[in-house]
Amino acid sequence: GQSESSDLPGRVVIGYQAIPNGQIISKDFGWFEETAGVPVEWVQVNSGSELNTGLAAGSIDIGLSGSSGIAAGIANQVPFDVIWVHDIIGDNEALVVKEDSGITDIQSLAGKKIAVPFGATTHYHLLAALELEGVDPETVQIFDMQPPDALAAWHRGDIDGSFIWEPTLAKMLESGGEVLIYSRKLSENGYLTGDITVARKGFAEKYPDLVVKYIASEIKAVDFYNNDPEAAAEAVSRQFDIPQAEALRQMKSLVLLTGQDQLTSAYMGTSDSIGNLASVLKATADFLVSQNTIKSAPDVDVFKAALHPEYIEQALEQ
Amino acid sequence: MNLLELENISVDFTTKKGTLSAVKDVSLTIGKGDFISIVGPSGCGKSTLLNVIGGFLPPSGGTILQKGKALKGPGRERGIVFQKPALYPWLNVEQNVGFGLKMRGISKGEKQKIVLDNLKRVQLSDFAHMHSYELSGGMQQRVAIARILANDPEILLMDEPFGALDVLTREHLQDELLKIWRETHKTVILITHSVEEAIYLSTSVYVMSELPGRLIKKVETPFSTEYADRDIREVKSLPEFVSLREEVLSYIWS
Amino acid sequence: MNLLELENISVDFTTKKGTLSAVKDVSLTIGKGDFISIVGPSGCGKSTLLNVIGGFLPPSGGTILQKGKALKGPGRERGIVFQKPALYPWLNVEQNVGFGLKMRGISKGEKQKIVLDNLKRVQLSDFAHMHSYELSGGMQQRVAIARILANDPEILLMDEPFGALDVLTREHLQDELLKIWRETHKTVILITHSVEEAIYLSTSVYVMSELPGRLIKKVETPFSTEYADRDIREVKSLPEFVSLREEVLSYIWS
Amino acid sequence: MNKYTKRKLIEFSISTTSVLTIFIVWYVVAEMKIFPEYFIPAPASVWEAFKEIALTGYRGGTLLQHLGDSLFRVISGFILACFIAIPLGMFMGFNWKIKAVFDPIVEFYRPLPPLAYYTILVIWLGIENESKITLLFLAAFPPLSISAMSAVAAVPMERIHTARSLGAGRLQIFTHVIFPSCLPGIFTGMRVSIGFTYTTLVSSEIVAATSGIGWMVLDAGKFLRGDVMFMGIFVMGITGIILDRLIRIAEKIIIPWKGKG
Amino acid sequence: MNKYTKRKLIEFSISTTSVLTIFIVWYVVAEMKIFPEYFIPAPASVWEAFKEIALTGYRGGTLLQHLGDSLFRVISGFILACFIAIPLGMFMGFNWKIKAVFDPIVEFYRPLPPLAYYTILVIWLGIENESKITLLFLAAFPPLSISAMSAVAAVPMERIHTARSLGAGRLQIFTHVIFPSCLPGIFTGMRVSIGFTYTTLVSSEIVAATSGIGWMVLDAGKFLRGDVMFMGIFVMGITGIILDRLIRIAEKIIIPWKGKG
Ligand SMILES: Nc1ncnc2c1ncn2[C@@H]1O[C@H](COP(=O)(O)OP(=O)(O)OP(=O)(O)O)[C@@H](O)[C@H]1O
Ligand SMILES: Nc1ncnc2c1ncn2[C@@H]1O[C@H](COP(=O)(O)OP(=O)(O)OP(=O)(O)O)[C@@H](O)[C@H]1O
Ligand SMILES: [Mg+2]
Ligand SMILES: [Mg+2]
Repeated sequence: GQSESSDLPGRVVIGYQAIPNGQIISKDFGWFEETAGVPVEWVQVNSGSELNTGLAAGSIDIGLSGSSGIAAGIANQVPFDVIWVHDIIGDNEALVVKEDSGITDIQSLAGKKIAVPFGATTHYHLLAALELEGVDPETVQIFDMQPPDALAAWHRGDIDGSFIWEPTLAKMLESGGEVLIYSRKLSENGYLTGDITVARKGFAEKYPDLVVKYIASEIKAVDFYNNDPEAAAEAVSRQFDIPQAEALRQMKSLVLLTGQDQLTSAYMGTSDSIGNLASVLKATADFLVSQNTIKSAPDVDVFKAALHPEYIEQALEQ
Repeated sequence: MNLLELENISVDFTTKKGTLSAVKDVSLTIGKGDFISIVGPSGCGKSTLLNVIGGFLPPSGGTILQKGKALKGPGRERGIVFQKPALYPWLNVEQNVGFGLKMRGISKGEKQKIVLDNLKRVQLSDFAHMHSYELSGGMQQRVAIARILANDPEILLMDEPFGALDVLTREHLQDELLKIWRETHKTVILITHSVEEAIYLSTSVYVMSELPGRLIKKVETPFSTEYADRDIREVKSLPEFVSLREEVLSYIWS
Repeated sequence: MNLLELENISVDFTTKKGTLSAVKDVSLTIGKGDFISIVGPSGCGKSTLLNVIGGFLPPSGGTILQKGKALKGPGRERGIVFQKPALYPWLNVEQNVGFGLKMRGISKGEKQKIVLDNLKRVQLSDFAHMHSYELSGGMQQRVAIARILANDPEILLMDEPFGALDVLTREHLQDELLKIWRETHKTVILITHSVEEAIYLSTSVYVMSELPGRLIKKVETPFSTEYADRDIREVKSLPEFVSLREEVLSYIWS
Repeated sequence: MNKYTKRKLIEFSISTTSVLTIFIVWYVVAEMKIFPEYFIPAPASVWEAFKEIALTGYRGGTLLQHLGDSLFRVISGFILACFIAIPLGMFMGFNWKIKAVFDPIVEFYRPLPPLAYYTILVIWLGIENESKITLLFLAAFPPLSISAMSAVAAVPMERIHTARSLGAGRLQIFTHVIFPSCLPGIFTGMRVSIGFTYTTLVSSEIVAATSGIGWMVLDAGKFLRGDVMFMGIFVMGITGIILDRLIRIAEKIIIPWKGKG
Repeated sequence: MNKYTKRKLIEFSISTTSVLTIFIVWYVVAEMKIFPEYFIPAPASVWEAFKEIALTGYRGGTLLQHLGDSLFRVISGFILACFIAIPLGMFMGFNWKIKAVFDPIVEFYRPLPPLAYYTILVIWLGIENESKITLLFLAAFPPLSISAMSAVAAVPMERIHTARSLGAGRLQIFTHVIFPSCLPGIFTGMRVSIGFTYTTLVSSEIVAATSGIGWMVLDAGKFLRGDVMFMGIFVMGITGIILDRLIRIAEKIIIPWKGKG
């Protein structure tokens, strides 16, 4: 509920996910609250589609999702602006297979059972890995499973592997698993995945200042992490009720980008020259179309138009 | 104008084995203040006929007029005591008796008075606060009677109301009914298996045939009007009473 | 050894308004082949007493022995006709009557024969395939009677079994009951509101007092045994019959 | 035209109007484009999706295959539950000792969300149909056992007393008196249960399914395919109605005496 | 000690034994460590989690706060449904025209999984309690309306006839005869409904919640905190039992005449 009359909304609703990145650090310290001047409410979202729904309903103002969800959102004209890249997925997502499954490389996945949460970044990466190696996805038995269920199936031996994230990834590795490929490797090959923050169009147009302030708090969080990872992990461990060492381990597997990093051509780019992220998202969307999961993907210009590095630029100026 | 006019009323039921004709070509005219009784063999269609008059069962054939107009559905002016008393288990005796009064929005004080009067009438004053499922069969029947009497309808339709009562209670209620009838000039249609009761109470007794039920005989009886000052036992042992009873019984037995 | 011995049986009910003593200090000895009737005012505890003998209601006080052993719960040897016939709506008339036989695993052919015999006995042969909810009140009562008779119990407990029947059917069933009793030497306990019926059928009539119910009088009657060759109407109009009836009535009225 | 068919006709036209109204509201809302197309797709695109999926299928299965897989799961779970929950519920109503054993267990798991304990089922039963059917079985169970138990408590005592005096044993009373007396309540429970089971279908197809109408809806949801979602929801709604009607028809045939006891 | 208390005692000890057996099986399975600790945690660690979360809370709320939030949602949805579904169901049983209007709608949405249409609710009602309570309301609705409708069909005709001949109008018959006659069926429906509503809680707390016991269980699942999950499941199970008991007690008090009609 934003009041139309004043210059400030009644409150700001921020969607977060259970990912140990800068957002959680800033949430823990209340940095956005300090500057926002309005009440801030944090809600947890679990998937890209949930975030898209919340945005379309007008009940989430700023929120984060994996890049597949964002690509699907842009393709479906969900009214949002891309404002920030939280992290690039590195070693926190990987394709794990059982040591005794006989799988040695991507090629030998044919005929095996692999679990992956459909629609998630790992789903995209699994299909990308298959494509990269020229394996027909039809030959692999791909199951739709959320991480806990995948882990359960793993223990029973119902599946041979899973493209999954932390903390499930670690648990699988502990119990007879080995990594076939990390997401980092696929990102390097052009199949970039990451967690991306968007702002609802209506919100961003009306309260650009708040968006800038939010970005500022994110920038502060990344800097804080880079300066003092231990303290940052401490904050995350408070938020997620997990041990500090575990938080640190998970954070290290992510690639957190500073404000300046984001403005490079590899990612957001600048408002004059939009970065490569647009093409990455376009490629993701095209890929989803080819998998018949979304109907169609628009032109790359639409993706470019969705990227708004100007907020980062303004935040850095301050 | 007659109060109720039944013309060629027939009732058919559809059962698995085809149509069962329960009431056939019954014509009957009932004037205001009449007290008629219907006797007949078990399963001959008496309750069915009463249900038609009550407005619960549309007849398969024939017409039925009330005060000259086609009778449509049940109404408060026709109070009915069913063969099986359908008391409301969630109400106690007092509340069951006061049900109709409550529905009609009678004030609490007046309702209380009427209820107590009628409970006294059926000799259940001591059981006002009991629940229907805590009553004996005869007591339940009496509550059903009190419930209708309390509602003071113009026409009383009663289906074997005293069937489950002992001699003493039965005689008491017969007299109460007569008293009410005489005082208020209600119209009563009574179904009974006791020929004695029929003769003692009514102005005319109808004998119904076996299935399909028709009215095969009408007998006028003078006792309810002309012997009003006499005691019930005295009347019932009068030779003219006994001979009328024998007469009616002979129609049934024939 | 006596078939049934009741000693100081009392039954109390707990109601909202405290304890209600329904049966008090009833002692009664019933020998094999006895036919006893119980008469008494409505709500005096007759059905309650029958429920105790039936084994459905443990008495609050006193002991009850069957063939010298403490009576425990209901049993097939004590067939009971309840005041309200509890027919099974999912069964048709025939199946209702054959219920006990089916439970006892009687062969189909034999069952069929017994059922038809008993339907004939209660004059419902034509209604074998109807459902209980398609029957009149009196017909339902007759099905309940046929159901128990078909089951051929040693002791018959009957609670106003003929209450909803017309004179003719009633007399027919009275005679049928007498015939069965004479032929099979069953023991019968009958609750009735008809003093005439009680005297005509039983070997002894017990008069029960008002609440709390006690047995206040026992009257031996000779008609069921000594007048077996006479017609029912003849017996009922014998002067000795009429005078015995008046005697029992006088106990009730006193 | 007799009274009965006339009434049926009126009934039908009222129901049709009521359904049509909803369609029109939907059409108007979709036309107004207040919400993006993938949340409230136009009727026409839902119809397109239906045609497409009915003919060419969705991700490796035709609509009929998906529906068939789901119905198999739902009906297996439901029938299994009927065979176990109804007798058990009746036993619980009949004998307080049996009730004391099972009541705490059923009462405990009953309010638990399938989503919360599904993982544990997967651990035991794997990712195939076994765990899915078990989940649906568990969903179908409580409405059946509760209705059966309550129905037993409402059986008029006289029916049981009569049976006992006719020489019926405890088991016979159970099967020949209590069971038929409970049928009206049991049928109500079955109607509630089948609906409940159907709503649990999606939860059961959350894990490791690549077929099933519930999975299709979920999967379409993940990729913002509103048309497919709506289509799937329609198919679920209509098959749900059909299942319910089947039970209602069975009820009419089996207990024509309902309310006439 | 009278017969009644004696029976209660036996009942209690049987139930306790039954529950204890399950605990022992759990303990043994956990001890055997067939499954990793995060799937089947030991009773002791669940107890630890309980103590910890009861005292220090889980992600920003104490156990009581989470439970309170959830109960508020469940009870609001349920009570709202009672007030609407029970009268509506009765009207539907009473008047076939009303039934013709609403039956297709209720029957249609009834088998739909909350997970499938929750998105649409969020679009309309946002991510706050409104959409959550509406979802729970929709879950609570069908068992109530179906039970009420079936109960009306089972009311003995004589009761209605008697009332009419006593001068009761249609509305009066409805409130004074049909309604009380239906109470036993309605209570059964309420018991089924509250359980069902509770199982839907997790679905309702899947979207954008940061509090609630259902959310806690889900969230713990993400972090593979089996101890917290089990603890949450226990709390849900036990509060579910309590809600059900409350309805049972109300039933005992309100309709002591059940089965005695
Ligand atoms: N709903 C019904 N369906 C089919 N047949 C019915 C129905 N109701 C009554 N009948 C039949 O109609 C006939 C007349 O029944 P009714 O109840 O009128 O008899 P009655 O004269 O009142 O008998 P009783 O003195 O035993 O009460 C019976 O043969 C009965 O079987
Ligand atoms: N379940 C019960 N709870 C409380 N009181 C009861 C219960 N059953 C019967 N009573 C009371 O016990 C007394 C005797 O009832 P009972 O049914 O034995 O009478 P009855 O002699 O059979 O009468 P009737 O001739 O009217 O059938 C009545 O006053 C009745 O109110
Ligand atoms: Mg009758
Ligand atoms: Mg009695």
